[in-house]
Amino acid sequence: MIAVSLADNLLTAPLVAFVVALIATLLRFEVRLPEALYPILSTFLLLAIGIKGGKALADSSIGDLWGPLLAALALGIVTPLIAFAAMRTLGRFHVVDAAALAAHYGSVSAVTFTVVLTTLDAREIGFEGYMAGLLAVLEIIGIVVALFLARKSSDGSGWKSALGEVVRGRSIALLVAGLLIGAIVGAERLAPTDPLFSGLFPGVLALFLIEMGVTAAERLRDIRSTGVRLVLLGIAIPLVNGVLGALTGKVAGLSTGGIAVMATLAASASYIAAPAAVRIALPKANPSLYITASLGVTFPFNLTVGIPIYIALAQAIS
Amino acid sequence: MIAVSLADNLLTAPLVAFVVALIATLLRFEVRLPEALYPILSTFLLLAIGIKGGKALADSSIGDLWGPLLAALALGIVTPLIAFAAMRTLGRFHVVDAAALAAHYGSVSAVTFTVVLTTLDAREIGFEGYMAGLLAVLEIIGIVVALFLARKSSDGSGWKSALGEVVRGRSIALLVAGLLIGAIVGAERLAPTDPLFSGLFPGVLALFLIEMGVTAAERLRDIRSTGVRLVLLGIAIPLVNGVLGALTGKVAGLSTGGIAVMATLAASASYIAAPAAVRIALPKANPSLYITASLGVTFPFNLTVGIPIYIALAQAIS
Amino acid sequence: MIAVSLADNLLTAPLVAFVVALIATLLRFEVRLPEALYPILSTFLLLAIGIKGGKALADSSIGDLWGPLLAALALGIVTPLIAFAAMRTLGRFHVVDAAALAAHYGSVSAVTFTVVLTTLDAREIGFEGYMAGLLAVLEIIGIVVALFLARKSSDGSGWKSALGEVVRGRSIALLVAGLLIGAIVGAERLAPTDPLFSGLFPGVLALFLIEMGVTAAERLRDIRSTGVRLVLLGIAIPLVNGVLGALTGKVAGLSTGGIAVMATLAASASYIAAPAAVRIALPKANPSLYITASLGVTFPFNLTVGIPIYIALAQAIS
Amino acid sequence: MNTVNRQLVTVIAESVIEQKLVDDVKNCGAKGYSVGHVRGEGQTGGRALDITGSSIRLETVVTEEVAERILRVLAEKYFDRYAVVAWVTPVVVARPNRF
Amino acid sequence: MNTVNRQLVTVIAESVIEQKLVDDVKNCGAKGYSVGHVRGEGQTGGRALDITGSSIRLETVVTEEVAERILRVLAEKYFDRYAVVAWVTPVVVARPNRF
Amino acid sequence: MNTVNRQLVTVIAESVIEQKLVDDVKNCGAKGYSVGHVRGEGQTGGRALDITGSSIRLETVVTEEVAERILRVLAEKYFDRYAVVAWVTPVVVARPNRF
Ligand SMILES: Nc1ncnc2c1ncn2[C@@H]1O[C@H](COP(=O)(O)O)[C@@H](O)[C@H]1O
Ligand SMILES: Nc1ncnc2c1ncn2[C@@H]1O[C@H](COP(=O)(O)O)[C@@H](O)[C@H]1O
Ligand SMILES: Nc1ncnc2c1ncn2[C@@H]1O[C@H](COP(=O)(O)O)[C@@H](O)[C@H]1O
Ligand code: NA
Ligand code: NA
Ligand code: NA
Repeated sequence: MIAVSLADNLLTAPLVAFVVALIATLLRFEVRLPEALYPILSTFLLLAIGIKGGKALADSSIGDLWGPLLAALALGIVTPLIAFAAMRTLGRFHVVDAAALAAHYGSVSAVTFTVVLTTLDAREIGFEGYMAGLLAVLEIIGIVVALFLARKSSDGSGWKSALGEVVRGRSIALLVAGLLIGAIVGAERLAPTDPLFSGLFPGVLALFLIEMGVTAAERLRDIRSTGVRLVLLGIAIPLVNGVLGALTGKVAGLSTGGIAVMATLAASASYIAAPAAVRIALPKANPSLYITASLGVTFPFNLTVGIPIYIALAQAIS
Repeated sequence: MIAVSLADNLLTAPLVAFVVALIATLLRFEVRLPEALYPILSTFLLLAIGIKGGKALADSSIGDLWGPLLAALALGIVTPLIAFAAMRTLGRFHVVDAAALAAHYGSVSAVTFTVVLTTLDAREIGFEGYMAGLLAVLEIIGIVVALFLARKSSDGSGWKSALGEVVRGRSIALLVAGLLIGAIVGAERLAPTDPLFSGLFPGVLALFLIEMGVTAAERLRDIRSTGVRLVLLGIAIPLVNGVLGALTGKVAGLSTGGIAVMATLAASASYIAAPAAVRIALPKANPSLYITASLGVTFPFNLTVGIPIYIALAQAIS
Repeated sequence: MIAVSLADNLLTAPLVAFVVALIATLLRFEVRLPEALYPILSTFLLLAIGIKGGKALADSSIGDLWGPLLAALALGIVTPLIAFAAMRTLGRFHVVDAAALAAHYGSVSAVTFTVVLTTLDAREIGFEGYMAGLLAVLEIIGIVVALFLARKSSDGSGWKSALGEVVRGRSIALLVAGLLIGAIVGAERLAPTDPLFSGLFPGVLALFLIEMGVTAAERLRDIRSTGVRLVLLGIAIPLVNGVLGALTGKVAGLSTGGIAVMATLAASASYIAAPAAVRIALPKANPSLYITASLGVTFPFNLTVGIPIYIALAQAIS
Repeated sequence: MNTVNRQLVTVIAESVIEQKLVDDVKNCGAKGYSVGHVRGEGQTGGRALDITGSSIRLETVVTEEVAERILRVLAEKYFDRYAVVAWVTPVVVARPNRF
Repeated sequence: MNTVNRQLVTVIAESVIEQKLVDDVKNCGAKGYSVGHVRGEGQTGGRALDITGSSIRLETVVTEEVAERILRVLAEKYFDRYAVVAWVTPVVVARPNRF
Repeated sequence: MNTVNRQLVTVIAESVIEQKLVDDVKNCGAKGYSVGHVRGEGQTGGRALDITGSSIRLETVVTEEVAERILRVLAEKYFDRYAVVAWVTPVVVARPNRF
């Protein structure tokens, strides 16, 4: 029975696609997707997540949303602080590098979010549909807080334009556009578009994780130079933040699935919005550190080990 | 009831996607689709429209086609002349600019065509399936007539190669290829390809209109410099041509849906084939004028206000 | 009845798409797909073929696989030798060119393979699902054997890196990644991804063959310069290899459909993996020769005439 | 290494005229050329033209005589009609007969 | 053909700073520029940056004065912070007022 | 502005040899390079090669010595085998140690 449940957790299409691509790349096989496909798939995923969330938002009453929204705000402030403190004290990284890393752990990974949703779907655990809205909120706040920590080290102009970059940038803008389209048009009138945005979703996710596997493998190669501290913290921080996210979700009154999603959001690290913002605002931070931590360590950890833990935790406390 | 019908007209996925993207872009949010996606989506739409039309053509007898074909020819000659006269006299534009604008209003917009089809489908109003064939005819003739008007201002070589550009160019060629594939293979043998070409169609259209919303917003910013005359004519000309199209469709014996489609074709302005042809044949015409008129004014007007009017008109006279 | 069967063979969507695009291109119409789409479609096809085959492999016992695997190995050695001998003696080509051509005829075309599967599906003839595994094996061996024939004419370094190129290159790597994903995840857990990888498959194949039609037309224009011998051998070699493939498949105990697939694999010529490998290992071979033969002659021949023959042959001997 | 002097002519132009431009460059005597894609800004503010595709960047290494001929053709047929910009750089090449 | 001398400044930079760079180049007095995409390797080993997009290649033909100004701004604001590389080539152009 | 002279070597080549070419350029002593995509025509009429991918355009700014070494390697290993074209331009750079 444990074996079955392990298989349920690990033998899903997205996860196997990720691991196969990761190993293939380490063995120097060329499974990278065509260059033009990566932005297309990520655009599709963001819009589709948004549209799905928007449909659910249209069915929610504002009253239901306050609790989870406040919970997300709190997590958006606390998780980067935890990451910053850990990276500064335990990791002994320079303040600029610690802030850069904090921006990544304070923000979220839309793909990790998507994988937890798919996993919950597969295991028939329900969750609140409006979580995609929280994704958008959490994606921004964590970066703002972290950049604030390092505002002295940042360029004067860089700080402002980095914020603009995140808020107006593609990943937030597409997600929010999807939310609006979903909420305004509504499930019924959106039905003709379902074969694209719902039907293809799991397949596109699997495809996207092939590309992520390749990129993660390339980051893994850099781990030797970035050191073992970064690996340990890249596992410890998501665990701490994940527990925090689960507790916050419980307090906010979420369902079992909702708690699992909240935990995953808190645990996940950004590798799209945060790197771009950090590169502009904190050019002196070392990109090898934060990209390797986020993409080479935390992302694979959450996908394979983290998400099953967060779901089990959610089931235990709800 | 009027509210319901307004919602039916305006709260469709493609239209909301267009408006959300347009407003987001005006607010400087980055919702533009990846560069590589635009040509992919337009290729898909042209082929899918063609295949759908081709299947319908295979079921039509040649006898049914003569009337609508002659109607399309007549519209292809008259609508650019109307646009030219209006732009020259009311708009007081230079002859070259008036001819350039006339080429756009004489030709058609495949996306506007697609939106009227989707709207008719959603409201369960039937139409003749072979209209996609008329789309191909109308796309060409209007440009030819308009370039003829300005043949003195055109380069000797430009005139010829511009025609070649239009007739052999991607937008006509893909549409006709689709028509042939649809007509030769037939609905039954095409069934395995339906999940792609039919199933994804409404979703792809919504996606495409996000990109169109972005582009239209960028054109809107230029309206200040092109003047209010252009805006007024960009609304008046489609209304006049739309009425003409509806009447011509009625005379040609089309159904209610067919009349609405014919009106929309006549009213719509090209923004793919015409700009390319005009740029080659009439390099001295000002691109800001014709692209802003077609894409910044007439396209959004037809999408939001025009199409509901043309449908109402078709219902009134049929 | 013969007419019906001809229509069954020839009026399928992929084949008509190919022929329409080929003729349109010869008439200088621009039906080429957007540049970015070609690698996306080929990636999709390779992964989807792999996943489908992987699911079937998961259901096969190792014992069933030995026969077909040995048969594929034998064909991978014999078919390039036959091509080499024919090109050298009958074609009187230089040894380097003959070896280059042999690499193409020894390897396989994934698209031709896909078309025979689709045709068998449409005609409801069953086949062994694990044939995609043999595709991967055959794609490599034929190239290795052919490059070995010309090892003296090859660069020292070129020979090795060309092999690496083939084995680790995108077409094998993606196919094998798909096989692994399919075999590990299994049909049941892959069901959510079916709308993408199974549902869209026939449509994507039709789309891909539009691009192939364009490329084949461009190669056809070169036929005048490469000569009639190449055309005759480009038809004779697949026929000979196809018969050999059918007989080998029969000996290996395959079903009717399996025999037809094996014949098609043996008959088909590579135009992706082989050209890249040959270009690196045998830079002095003339690319016009091998690309025209493979893409301009053998590919269209197999699609229109060859595959129906191989299926008929399979039905006759099984 | 036996090298000679040649001229590299670089032309940025809107993409609709690519074919015309390539034909003219070959007619001027260029034995080869390369084309890539760029986007940009200039005086005519090509933004409105974006809908017809991004700009192209054509490069051709030619003799001084051919370079002058190309510049003359650009001036006559393109400069006042299309969004076209061009410049010439001296280069050194290894195989004289190829350019 | 009436020609004058100008300088072609070529800048390779990571793509996140494209907008900043374009603004600075225009502020230095460039009347136009073109941007394309490249990938590459250098000292800072930009591989980790790939996730934020491939590099850009910006070209601008300007007067000697403007070229010097651009190089100075690059040195002050970019060289020690971002993966940026630049070089200057003398070029000949046909329409002096355009550059 | 403290500047020095360097050589810009530009190579157009069919894409299958990109890796080989990059390795050779680095072995000759180049400290960096950039690669973009182009299509084009030349003497060997690369059309048949399109199926293996469009051409690449490699640029590297190097010392005169390294430039000569690169040209020599191109002549020995590439010119008579592959569709490769190359040229060299004098450039000025701001940070001597980077090139
Ligand atoms: N000074 C310049 N340097 C480099 N590229 C330029 C320059 N001026 C214009 N361009 C390019 O040429 C295109 C057309 O220029 P224009 O006709 O001035 O709008 C622009 O979109 C730029 O890509
Ligand atoms: N010597 C060079 N020649 C041409 N391009 C270079 C050179 N050095 C660096 N680059 C380009 O500039 C980018 C950033 O360089 P770097 O800051 O040295 O990593 C690299 O990724 C290359 O694309
Ligand atoms: N004179 C030239 N100027 C610029 N690019 C060239 C030139 N000659 C050839 N090329 C490029 O180099 C590639 C290979 O040239 P070739 O080996 O002559 O076919 C062509 O496809 C062009 O992209
Ligand atoms: Na987080
Ligand atoms: Na019209
Ligand atoms: Na074969």
